[in-house]
This record gives sequence, C-alpha cells and structure tokens, in this order.
Amino acid sequence: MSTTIRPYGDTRDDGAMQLSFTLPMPWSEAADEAARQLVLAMGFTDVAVADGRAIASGYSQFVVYARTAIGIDIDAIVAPPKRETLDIAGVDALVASRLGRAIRVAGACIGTDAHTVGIDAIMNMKGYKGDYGLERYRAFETYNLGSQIAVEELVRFVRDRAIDAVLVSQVVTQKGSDIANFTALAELLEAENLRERTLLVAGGPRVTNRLAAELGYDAGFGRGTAPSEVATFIARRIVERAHP
Amino acid sequence: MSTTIRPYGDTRDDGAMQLSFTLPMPWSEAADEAARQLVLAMGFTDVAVADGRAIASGYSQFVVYARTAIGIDIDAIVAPPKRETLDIAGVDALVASRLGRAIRVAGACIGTDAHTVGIDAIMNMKGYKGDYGLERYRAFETYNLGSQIAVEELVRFVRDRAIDAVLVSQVVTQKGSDIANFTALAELLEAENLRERTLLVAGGPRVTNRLAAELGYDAGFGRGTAPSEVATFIARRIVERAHP
Amino acid sequence: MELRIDLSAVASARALAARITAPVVAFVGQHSTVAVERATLRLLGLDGVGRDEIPLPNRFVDALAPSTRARGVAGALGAAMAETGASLDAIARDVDAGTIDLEAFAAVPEAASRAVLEPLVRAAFVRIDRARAAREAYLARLPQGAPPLLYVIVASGNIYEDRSAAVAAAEAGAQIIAVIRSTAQSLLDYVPYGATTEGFGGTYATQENFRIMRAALDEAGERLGRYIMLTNYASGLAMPEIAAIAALERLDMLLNDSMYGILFRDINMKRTFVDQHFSRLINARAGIIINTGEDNYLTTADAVDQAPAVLASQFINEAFAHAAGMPDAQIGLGDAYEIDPDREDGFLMQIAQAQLARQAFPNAPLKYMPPTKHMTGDIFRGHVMDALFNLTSVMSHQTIHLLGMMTEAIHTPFLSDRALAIENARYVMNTARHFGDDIEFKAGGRIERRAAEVLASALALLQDVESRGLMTAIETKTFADVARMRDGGRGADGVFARDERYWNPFEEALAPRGALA
Amino acid sequence: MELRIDLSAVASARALAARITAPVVAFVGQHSTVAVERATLRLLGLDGVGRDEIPLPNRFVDALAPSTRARGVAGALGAAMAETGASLDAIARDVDAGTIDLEAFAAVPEAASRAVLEPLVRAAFVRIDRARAAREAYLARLPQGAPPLLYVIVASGNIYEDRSAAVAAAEAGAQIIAVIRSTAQSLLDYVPYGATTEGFGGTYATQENFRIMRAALDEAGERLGRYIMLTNYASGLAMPEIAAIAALERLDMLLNDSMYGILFRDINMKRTFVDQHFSRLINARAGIIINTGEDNYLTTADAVDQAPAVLASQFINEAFAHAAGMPDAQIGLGDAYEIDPDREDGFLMQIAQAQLARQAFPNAPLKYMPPTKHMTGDIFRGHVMDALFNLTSVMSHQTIHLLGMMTEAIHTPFLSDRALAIENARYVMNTARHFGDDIEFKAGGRIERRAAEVLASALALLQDVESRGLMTAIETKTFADVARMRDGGRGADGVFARDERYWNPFEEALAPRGALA
Ligand code: B12
Ligand code: B12
Ligand SMILES: Cc1ncc(COP(=O)(O)O)c(C=O)c1O
Ligand SMILES: Cc1ncc(COP(=O)(O)O)c(C=O)c1O
Repeated sequence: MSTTIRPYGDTRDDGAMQLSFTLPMPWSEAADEAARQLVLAMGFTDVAVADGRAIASGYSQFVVYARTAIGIDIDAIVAPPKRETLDIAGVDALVASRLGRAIRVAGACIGTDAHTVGIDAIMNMKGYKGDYGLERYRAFETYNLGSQIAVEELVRFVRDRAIDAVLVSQVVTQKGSDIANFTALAELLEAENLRERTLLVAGGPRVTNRLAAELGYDAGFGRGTAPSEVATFIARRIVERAHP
Repeated sequence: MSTTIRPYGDTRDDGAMQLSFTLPMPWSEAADEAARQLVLAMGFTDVAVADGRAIASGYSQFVVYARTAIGIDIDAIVAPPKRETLDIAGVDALVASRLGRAIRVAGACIGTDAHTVGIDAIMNMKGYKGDYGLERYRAFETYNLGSQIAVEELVRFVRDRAIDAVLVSQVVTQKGSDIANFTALAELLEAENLRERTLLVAGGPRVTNRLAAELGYDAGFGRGTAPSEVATFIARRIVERAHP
Repeated sequence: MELRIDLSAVASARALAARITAPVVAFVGQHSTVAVERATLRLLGLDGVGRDEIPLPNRFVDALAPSTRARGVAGALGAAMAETGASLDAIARDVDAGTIDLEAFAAVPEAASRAVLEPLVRAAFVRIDRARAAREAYLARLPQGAPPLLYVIVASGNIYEDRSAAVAAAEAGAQIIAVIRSTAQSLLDYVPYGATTEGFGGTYATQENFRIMRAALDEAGERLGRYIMLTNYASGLAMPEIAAIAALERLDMLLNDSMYGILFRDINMKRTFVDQHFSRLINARAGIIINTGEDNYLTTADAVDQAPAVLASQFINEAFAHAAGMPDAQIGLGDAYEIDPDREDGFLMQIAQAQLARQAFPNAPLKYMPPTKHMTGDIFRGHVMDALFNLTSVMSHQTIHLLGMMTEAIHTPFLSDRALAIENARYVMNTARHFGDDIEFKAGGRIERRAAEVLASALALLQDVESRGLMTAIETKTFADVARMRDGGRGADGVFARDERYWNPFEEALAPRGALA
Repeated sequence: MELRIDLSAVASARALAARITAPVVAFVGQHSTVAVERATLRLLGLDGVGRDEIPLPNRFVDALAPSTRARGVAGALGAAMAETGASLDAIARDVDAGTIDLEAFAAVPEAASRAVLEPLVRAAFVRIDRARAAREAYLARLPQGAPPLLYVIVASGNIYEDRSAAVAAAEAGAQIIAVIRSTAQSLLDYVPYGATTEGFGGTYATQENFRIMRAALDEAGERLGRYIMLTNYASGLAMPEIAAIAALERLDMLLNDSMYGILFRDINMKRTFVDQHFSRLINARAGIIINTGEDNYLTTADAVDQAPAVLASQFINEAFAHAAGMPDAQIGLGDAYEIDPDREDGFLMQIAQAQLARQAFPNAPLKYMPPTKHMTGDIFRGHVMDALFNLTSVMSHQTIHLLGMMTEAIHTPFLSDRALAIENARYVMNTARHFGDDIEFKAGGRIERRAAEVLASALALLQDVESRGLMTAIETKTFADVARMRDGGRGADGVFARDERYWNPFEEALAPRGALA
C-alpha cells in the first residue's frame, strides 16, 4: 500500500509551508527578490515573501510562505516500534522471575556535558512527570555518576562494577559534540571487549532510536521519554539476552 | 561577477532555515519521522524536527530546523530599478512645464475587492505615513472610484473621461482572484483600444513590479508604497510619452 | 480592576442613544423592505429556488405590485392561500412560473388571510423555540467553558473544507466557529441556495451550509463534551432573511450591526435601519447573540482617534437592540485591539478602552476583535501582539474573543494558524487567569485618564448626533469618516412605506410593546 | 505597583545574611587560593603563556613551595625583583624555564618587596581606574538607554563570529552583550590565552577575546550613539583572575556568584568563598556590576518551590558583596521567569516574585533571566512566553534583562533569534512602558499573598542556615537540592591557610575597613 501525503495549509495536498531565514545581505527590494528566487530554486512554488526586512546592517530576515509538490509515503515510514510499557511491579516481577537478580545500571552525562536534568529524570527516585525513576525499581541496582564524566572513567566503572546496562545522556549538540562523545564511548567499550555484555542506551532531546542505531547503540530515547519506557526496555532486553 | 550567498544561522554559509508545516496524519513518533523524511526529500540536510505534536485528531504540526546547500547569486538578481522620488513641487513643476496640463488619474478597487485603505492611501489628500496623496498635487486631476468597481465600469469611465493613468488595487488574493481581475482589466482595455493611451498601474500588498510586468501593466507597487513614488512614476512616464 | 468612571455620563450616553434611535425606530414602524417581506416568507416556510436559480422568496416578493407589497407579503400570501386552498409552496411555485396573479386576491378579507397563515406562524415559532430550547439543553449538558470564549473563523469557500477545519479547530480548543461569508455577500439582495463549494474570501451563507456546519459541530461537541457555538453574518441586504434561517438552523450568534451596511457597504440607510430592526426581533426570539461591528471603525481610521466613535456606536447599537426587545445578555457589542503597536503605552490605552466597555455595558457579552490592521508579514511579532490582546481580553473579562492570527496580513487562516492562535490564547489566559482581578488602576493614572477622555468625547459625539438627528449625522461624516446620503446607497429601492393596512404576523408577535409607536 | 510587604522581615533577612556570611568572611581572611595569587600576578602585570602553553601566572604560583605560597605570591615576587633587579616578566620567564629558585629570596625583608612592587601596584590601579573613568565618560556621552537593558548572548565558539554577531545584535537594539564561555570553562584552573576560534557551547574567556570584543562594541557604540556593555563569566576556578582581566579590559559586568561554583559545578566551597571575595574586591574597584546566579536554582528544580531559596540566596550574595565593599548599585542579583507555563496564575506568581526582589533590593540592578527550562521546540509558544516575561520585567522595573530566545530548546541563538527576541522586547516594553506604574495590587490579593509567603519562607530558611552555619547548610542539601562537603569538590587543593606574614597589596588597598577582621 502507499499513501502519499503533503503539507497541508487549508486544502488537502496544497503543500503549504512556512519558512524563515536570514540572508547575509543588506535589505532592499532586491533582497526580497533574492529570497524569492532562492526558495524557488529549492523547488518550491507559489513563493510569497510575506516579510523581508533588515535585522542588522548586513543581514536581512524573511518570512516566506510557499508550496511544495513533494509528498511522503507514510506507509513506507518505518515507525519506531511502539514500546509497550510495563509498570514497576511488572518490570520487577519480570526481572525477579526470569533473571533472579537485580540489573546493574550505570548512568552518566559524558564529555563536557553538564545537563543532568534529563538523566536524573530517568534515574532518580522522583522520576519525570509523575513516572518514577529507575532507583524506585527493585529490579535495578543503579549508579548515577552525574555530569561531565569522561568516557574512560565510565568504561572503567562499567568493568569494575560489572554493569549490565549503560545509560548515557547528551544534551549539548553544538558542533556535533554529542555524536563525538557517543561514538567515543561505543568504541572504547568495544576496544575493552565490554560492548557485547553491556546494553548500551543513548538519550537526550536530539536523540532518536534511529540515530542511536546508527551509532551502534542498542536503543535511543528522545525528548519527553518516561522512565518506565526505559525500565521496560532494559528489563526485557537483559532478560532476553539471558534466555535467548 | 558572481556572489553566491546562502541562508545564515550563526555561521556564513551554514544554510540554516526554519520551517513549519502541518501534515494530515495523527501525531506519533512515526509522524515526526515522516516530517523528517519529507524535509530530507526536499533536499535539506541536518534535518532536526524540533517540535511535532497533534493539533487536531488527524493533523500534526511540526517545527523543523534544517540546512540547505542551495545558494543564490545576488549579482544576478535583477533588482527592481530604484525609483527616485520627486517631491510635490518637483512633480508639479515637471508636469506643468513639460505637459502643460493636469494628468487625469482614475483609481479603483476592482472586482469584489472592498479593501480601499491601500488605494485611498495613495490617492487621498491625507496620504500615507506623512507622504501626501495624489489629490494634493496640482499635477493630477484625480477620480477615486472606490471599492468593488466592475472592470466594465472602470473601462467606461476611462473612455468617457479620457483618463491618462489608471490605478487599480487588489488586496484579496485568495484563489488567484487578484490575477483574474487584473488580467480582465488589461484585456478589456486592450479590446476597447484604450490600452495604448493609458498608463496602467497595479497595486496591493502582494503586487510586485515583476508581477505587474508579467500581467502587461506598466508598473506594480507593493506593500509600504509611498504616494510620492507613484506620483513621480506617473508624471515621468506620461511626460516621456508626450515627448518621446 | 475597576475604572472609577463617571456613571452619570454613562447614564446620559444611554439616554441620548435612546433619544437618537427613537425617531429612527418610528420611521421603521412606517416602512418595510423587500428583505423583511422575504424573511417573512422564509419564516412561514418558504425555501428553494425557482427560475434562473432565483430564490422563491425573491420571486414572490418581486411579483407583488407596489400597492400590494405596501400591505405586506403576509396579506397577499394569506389571501391567495385562503382563496385557492393551495399550500404556500404550491403558490410560490405558481408565482415563479407566472401562472398565478397575486393581485387577484385583493378582496380577500384580512381576517381570512390571518386565519390561514396562523398555523404557519405557529409552526415557525415552534421551530425557533425548539432550536432555542435545544441550545439551552446542550449548554446545560455540555457547558462550553469559561469566557473569554475562543472564536475562530473558517473561510475556505468550500463548506466541506470549512467543516473539517471547524472540527479541527474545535478539537484544538475553539469554543465558537464563524464561517466567514464570501466577499461582499452583504451586497447580494437574496440568500444563495444549497451547499456551496466556491466562494471568494469566504463561504456563502446559505441555509444548507448552516445545517451542514451545525450538524458537524453538534457531533464534535458531543465528542469533546463542550457545546461548540456557530456564528455567521447577517448585516447586508439580506439581513432579515439570514436572521430567519439562522433562527431555524440554531446558529448561536450573528454579526448584526445597525449601521455597518450603511457605513462600510454603502447600503441605503433606511433599508438598513428597517432590516436591522426586523432581524433583531427574530434574533431576540431565537436567543441568538448579536455581534456588532464597531471594530470596523478601527480598521479604516486611527484607533486612538476612533475610540469615542466606537463607544458612541456601542450605545446606539444597544439602543436599537433594546428597541427590538433584546435583553443585554444577547447584545454582543464590538471592539478591537487596533492601536498602533509602535505607540508608547498603547497597551494601557487598549486596557482603558476594553475595561470602559466592560463597565459601560456590564451585562453585555462583549465581542473583542484582535489586531488586524497593524499585523504585517512578520508573523513572530504578530504572534506577540496577539498575546497582549489575549491578555487584555482575559483581564477585562471580554466574552466573545476572536482569535488573532499571526498570518493575518498574509492569507485567510491555515489550519495550523488557528491551532497556534488557540494555543497562544489558552496559555496566556490560563497563566494570567486572575490577573485583572488582582490589580487596581492607579486613581487618575494614565489608564483612568484615557478612559475618562474617551467617555467624555463619546458623550459629546452623542449629544451632537442627537441634536442633528442620526440620519443627518451619517450624511455628514460623523461615523467612520464617510458620508452616506439618506436616499443614496444600495438597496434603496427595496424600501417602501407601509400602507395603513400593512400587517406582519411576526412583527406583531415579536415587537416589544410600544416600540414601533 | 508596590507590594505591601513586611519591611521588618526584609530587614531581618538582611541582618541574618550578614550574620550568616560573617564567619565565612572571617575564614576568607585567614586563607588564600592559587587563583587569588595568580590574579595578584595578573594585576601586577603578568600575562602570557610558558611551557606547554601553560599561563605564566600558573607556572609562577605552582613553582612556589607551600610555605612561601602561604606568605603570598606578592612577597615572593617582590623579593625576587628586589634582589635580582629583574622585571616581573623576566622573572616569570625564568620561573617558567626553571632557571630561578624563588625560595632563594626568602630572607629579603618585606619592606623591600613592598617597595619594589609599589609602582606595579600603582600602575594596576591606574589602569583599572582609567577603564572605569572611560566607562563613565562613554556613558555620559553615549547613554545606553533606559532599563530594562536588553542583554543577549553570543556563543559561537569563535570570537570573530561572536564579534559579528554581537555587532549585529547591537544594531538590532541590544544594550548588553554577553559572550558565553565554552562549556565548563569554570572547571579550568587557569585562564586560557589569546584569541580563540574553537569552543563548545561558547567561546573561551581570555584577555585577548575580551579586548577584541570590547573594541568592536566601542566602535559599534560610537556608530549607534549608545554605549554597548560587555559581560562575561567569572564564577569558577579562575574567578579572581577573570575579575582581574575584566577590570583591565573594561568589561562592564561579570557573572559572579558566591555559591554557584559550589552548587552547580562541584567546586570546593572554601575555594569558592575565598575566590569570590577577592574577585569582588576587584569588581568593586573596577565599577563592574556583578550578576549573581540564582536563576540556576530554577532550572534544576521547581520554580515555585525554589522561590524562597532564590530570595535567601540573593540576601547572601548581597551580604558577601557588601563584605567586599560593593555598593548596591553594583550588585546585580539574579532571578528568572521559570514557572511552569501550564500553571494557572503562574504569571501572577512571577510578578509577585519579580516585584518582591525589586522592593527587597531597591537599589540593586536586578538581573532577570528568561524562561529556559519550559521552552520547547514549539517556537511560537516560546515566543509568547518570552513576551510575558518581557512584560513582567518592564512592569517590575528590572534592570538587566536577558532576552529569551524562541529557539531556547533547540540551539544556541542564531543571529535572527536574537533579532526577533529584541523586537519582541522592544515592542512589549514600549507598548506597556508605564503599565506597572499605572496599577496597584489588590490588598491581600493573590500576588500579595504569594509575595508574603515567599518572603516568610526565605526568612525561615535564612534562620535555619544561620543556626547551623552556611557550610553545614550546604553540606545538608539546603540549596538546590544538592549536598556538597566542605572538603570535597574541585580545586580544594588550591586553598591554603595564610601564614601570619601573608600580605597581598591589592587586598590591602581594596578591603573595606574591618571586613576581614
Ligand atoms: C537546564 C539547562 C541548563 C542548566 C543545566 C542544569 C543541569 N544540572 O542539568 C545549566 C544552567 C547549568 C546549563 C548550562 C549550559 N547550557 Co544549558 N540548558 C538547559 C535547558 C534550559 C533545559 C535542559 C533541561 O533540563 N531539560 C529538561 C530535561 C528533563 O529534558 P531532556 O534533557 O531533554 O531529558 C529528557 C529526554 O531527552 C530524555 N533523556 C535525556 N537524557 C537521557 C539519557 C538516557 C539514557 C535516556 C534513556 C533518556 C534521556 O529523558 C528526559 C526526560 O524525558 C536547555 C534549553 C531547553 N529548554 O531545552 C539548555 C540547553 C540544553 N543548554 C545549552 C547550552 C549551550 C548550555 C551551556 C553550554 C551554555 C549556555 N548557553 O547556558 C551551559 C554549559 C553546560 C554544560 N557544561 O553542559 C543549549 C544546548 C545547545 C545545543 N543544542 O547544543 C540549550 C539547548 C540552550 C540553548 N538554546 O542554548 N543549561
Ligand atoms: C482593513 C481590512 C479589511 C477591512 C477593509 C476596509 C476598507 N475599506 O478597506 C474590512 C473589515 C472591510 C475587510 C473585509 C474583508 N477582508 Co480584509 N483585511 C483588512 C486588513 C486587516 C488590513 C488591510 C489594510 O487596510 N492594509 C493597510 C493598507 C494601507 O495596506 P495595503 O492595502 O497593502 O496598501 C498599500 C500597498 O499595498 C499599496 N497599494 C495598495 N493598493 C494599491 C493600488 C495602487 C494603484 C498602488 C500604486 C499602490 C497600492 O499602497 C498602500 C500604501 O502603502 C487585512 C490584513 C492585513 N493586516 O493586511 C485584511 C485582509 C486583506 N482581508 C482579507 C479578507 C479575506 C477579507 C474578507 C473577504 C473577509 C474577512 N476575512 O474579513 C472581507 C471582504 C472584503 C472585500 N469584499 O474585499 C484577507 C485577504 C486574504 C487574501 N490574501 O486573499 C486579509 C489579508 C486578512 C486575512 N488574513 O484573512 N478587510
Ligand atoms: C457587523 C458586520 N456584518 C457583516 C460583516 C461582513 O460582511 P460582508 O463582508 O458580507 O459585508 C462584518 C465584517 O466585518 C461586520 O462587522
Ligand atoms: C553565576 C554564574 N557563573 C557562571 C556560569 C556559567 O559558567 P560555566 O558554564 O563555565 O560553569 C553561570 C551559568 O549560568 C552562572 O550563573
């Protein structure tokens, strides 16, 4: 099957979109025209420069409405598997009955990133938006290493404490620092022969499961993640690995 | 010469742009992914779906930041000729000395359009933002026909009063009604053999000089037009035609 | 937050408005219009189109000789029915076909006409009253939520697209849906027929379109647990007829201004005065809240200068509504947030004006319109202007809150524009829910001084209008900077003096005692 | 709009804060840190890097034996200069090369050291005082415009990109430019050197970068007819040194909090207390306005719960600043607009808190931070949140107004984000310029009740801290929900007890009489 949809303004398939951007040129009518031609060159049609003005001496700002003919076949989208979430009792029961011991989980904000609110939301007792964090589960033995943890330090910890699941957070993404840090961790675990036996989970507002997979992680969790989703995922995977 | 520029986020040539649009599908993570793939398919890179959420049962709304590699050569932009503006005395003097009579100008909001504020701003004594309107000039004998003037009525008026310059306004643009009305007027003037001897000027917030030219008009004036720009244009052109 | 305002000035203004409108109401009592007569036929049950797709009510009224028409269409119809025994519908078809001569029944006694129409009149009231009762039952069962009531427009031209858009908006939180009419429908001297899918800048107001939208919103309302109100436009050459079909199809509100058509559409003033009165008689019975159009003063002229004219017009609209028997709770007086955003302390002036209206008309469901004129293509700035408008509205307890669209200067709203506008209002109105209740104005401060100034100027304006008469005032550019002659404008030929034997069963039933003295 | 607040509670809170900080200030009088000593060298004129690109001040202080260091770097340097006749620079190069043994001059009498340093100390004050005078002259000639002063950040990592962005922002209306430091520079126990073009989440604070930005803003200021202020971050392991170079390069403000490093960067508390004091002595002399970091409490915990902690911390920051001789006009206490946007009447709570700070610290140039934590990828909603923040700020007369960015949750600001933020603030602050002055709070209303509650809780918190001592309080999660041990954290090994012969020429000149008793 194939169902192609397009952006929607007020009529199906009208392809209407809003764009805004800056051009590094002083504003004049010619700048409006440059904006229009630029958006046309991108393949849009019905390009209307709704606003164009100077925002600094050498910079102009534009608001543009335009239409696109490009559509997307939504049946071809590989939707991230809908993660079914167990409650605390469910996770605890699963781990107790199938694994018979607590899963050792280490969490950290690696590299120079000091944004701990996200990883804390997942790990701390308190949790996130009414959903309790991993510390609350009997199924987990948790270590929250905190912020700005060097990759080497985390790997050492994983080895020394025989950690089962590593949760790493990256919030700062400027200049690709998140990718660099995630990659460094995956590579070092590999080099130390720890990758096989640890579940490796990435998180942060710009993380998607797809991105995590590309980086060689077992899963990725993005904005708005609830701790129970993560708990369920870890429990299921570790149990599966123990009883393949 | 050729100077190619690209959209600017925080670094020259980073190509950063903001987009927002609706997709006619319920929100889910798959919808975010559809939005991402759609923007990729448009040729953007570094596509980040900053926000995705349901805005109604079958509709999702997205805010996306992405980068484009497409640039525009600003030296190739045909800038609309910078219109130099005379003051009232200048226009009056030009017309008095070179034409020796007042120019007869008729203005109207044609079709079903009732947005007279724009054409009034150009014609009425009071003018626009401190710039007096055409009625204030001795160089012009003005007739402001007002709103919702049928094309036939306007053409009749042009013939009966031997109008030199016709100013037409279109503010409503929905479903191309502006283009239809502008075109109908141009064609009827042509059919009645009046086109040659009348200066035909279009105006309205979506009008550009380029659009007007495409429609066979002598000029087009868009948002923010000052009456003196229009006055100068009419005076110069009519004088030129009288003394080619 | 209460302004210390001069209550005696408010009382004087109200008294002046009553004196200003009294002679006009008297004039109304001696005249009728083709539109009033067509509305009468519609209430009696006539619908459909005839030859050349012309609506049957038009065909019927146009078929009347002037002298017959002067006695009212009801008499002519009743006579024909009494004499021929045929139904309203059959007679109307015959009129359309030209196979019946309505003048032929001139001799039928009035009593006979009245008798034969009586069941139709009763049926009309049953239908109107049922719609009203249905609304009340809905509101009791599915409360619409607290004011300011979020009001958005749909305007695609296609009623089916509008329907989807309206339901989506309701889901996003809209409490009132307005279907904007096709550009200048107010100038059509008839009501178009059937479901329509083409229009410019809006969708035709037709009875079928009303029905389609009403059904969709009722369904959405059930699903959302909130009754969704529906509104449309009456003002214009077909004002009484639109009031009639709106009453039948359970619209909840109608744009209905006593002077809008005159000032902004160059409709003849006598025509408008007569039409607005009859339309409001119907609105009153139907429990429909009218929305007046004072906001229009502000879109063509400077909003600071026009504030007194707005207030004066609100008093006049109120007086006309009272004359048609409307209770305050149905009089949605209009105002708008149109002061130049670049003006220092413009926000204070907006608050002064909004709160002044609130206190001058304490029981009226005020209608508050968003910034439009000063909106530009800069959607980000526009969205912030709308936020301050939303704040002003919740602070001053406005009732009917038209949502501002960040794309106001660009296009008629996209689905997403409405959703973002609703989100803006919901956020602002929730985070600042009791802000207005928690503050007071500094005595004699900028806000109070501005309110006092507007009130004093409005009073002066009303005094001037009273001394010269409303029609003369309109002839001399008193309102909206435009002059309209009493015999000029569109639709003048549709106004006629009533014969002394004129009667109209609906007017008789609805007119407040002594109003058309 | 004035809150009726309990002035005696404010006075008690202030007195408590003085009592809370007094023992800490006494502790400071008995200790020094490597950073204080390095800053002393910088003030004396030392700059540049040596082996392994390590800054010369670090090389110098690290070369001191603990016992020598305990007497202060000034004594060691003065002795070496007096004995060798060499310049500061030459000696520092020798230290770097390891060709001089600083312990060799231990016998040089203090008076000789003092005498040889005297011209350098004088030169330092001449430079600092000249910068201050230059600022005052600029401000007189090119007034910066009325508060709230619009403050935007640049943070590209590249000082040259930052420069373009800063100039563009100034053109768009910014009055203060902050160059955000590279992520976690606060953890560097030195000040990086030279112009830098790489950084994460910000641009390194270096003396050369300060100079580059200062020059660009002076030029832009001339062109625009407005002096543009420049700010950067001091708090961290190099706090005193950054204060020193900022004084030399005429920065106008500095982020400088007495507890930020402890709570949010796990820097040792003794280290921070000593460092903040010395850095503020310098800031005071330089006329630099400090900005404290109370906003940080609100980004990690609930803003409604944390309001009392914010107020208590403001009192503590004020007391520490007073102890360093800062006048109120230089104490930019921090607060932020971080209450959950979905909370009913959250706006009222924000106003209560902002106005409470305004009245508790009537002469302080309050620093007001925008919504950050609750900003999402929905830039439209975010822009509206920023608008209400802007409104709150102009109403409550905040001084230093950090602009909120609609893209807060997405990326460090684009050029256009800053321009749109400035446009938002200018519009709101102009249209509502005197709104705050034109209203009063209802006595005992929601806003007043909230303010009273926050004040009472802050007082209770301060009482508790006073009874247990500040260091113990910090050890037991009293602030920001985090516990920090008095001997734990980063940089603890850089703190040392002063020998009784310790002296520091700058401290002596700058310490307010009796402060370090
Ligand atoms: C709070 C905050 C801070 C606090 C951090 C306090 C702390 N202890 O965490 C302070 C003030 C210290 C701070 C400092 C800085 N910040 Co900051 N900060 C923010 C802010 C406002 C909120 C972040 C937050 O707490 N979100 C709430 C949490 C709950 O959401 P979350 O992190 O997305 O987490 C959820 C999911 O992503 C997921 N998740 C996250 N991690 C993980 C991990 C795993 C394993 C899993 C399963 C799930 C998961 O689950 C969580 C719950 O759903 C954001 C802006 C914003 N509104 O997003 C900027 C922001 C993140 N900061 C930014 C920057 C640049 C900085 C600084 C470098 C400089 C500056 N501009 O202030 C410094 C340096 C800090 C450093 N060394 O890293 C930028 C990052 C830009 C970018 N994309 O690269 C942002 C976006 C602001 C901006 N626009 O400039 N910041
Ligand atoms: C005021 C207004 C009205 C008033 C008009 C009063 C009047 N007498 O003009 C009223 C309330 C009656 C009205 C009604 C309607 N309006 Co209206 N209206 C506006 C509004 C708010 C402002 C327009 C305005 O006055 N601009 C100020 C003038 C000075 O600017 P201007 O027209 O661009 O003119 C300047 C230049 O363009 C140029 N210019 C213009 N004409 C000419 C001609 C010549 C010859 C020259 C040289 C220059 C020139 O010079 C002028 C000075 O610089 C706009 C929204 C907005 N903010 O733009 C909507 C808007 C134009 N309206 C709109 C619509 C759809 C309608 C309605 C159909 C329904 C509705 N939604 O209200 C009705 C029907 C009216 C009809 N039959 O045409 C839409 C049009 C959408 C579209 N692009 O197609 C808009 C954009 C609102 C919206 N987003 O839905 N409207
Ligand atoms: C009171 C009133 N009636 C009617 C209308 C619009 O109707 P039309 O465009 O058909 O004239 C408006 C528009 O603003 C109005 O305010
Ligand atoms: C007072 C204070 N100092 C310093 C900083 C940041 O410095 P760093 O990121 O280097 O720790 C902040 C950040 O909010 C702050 O509030």
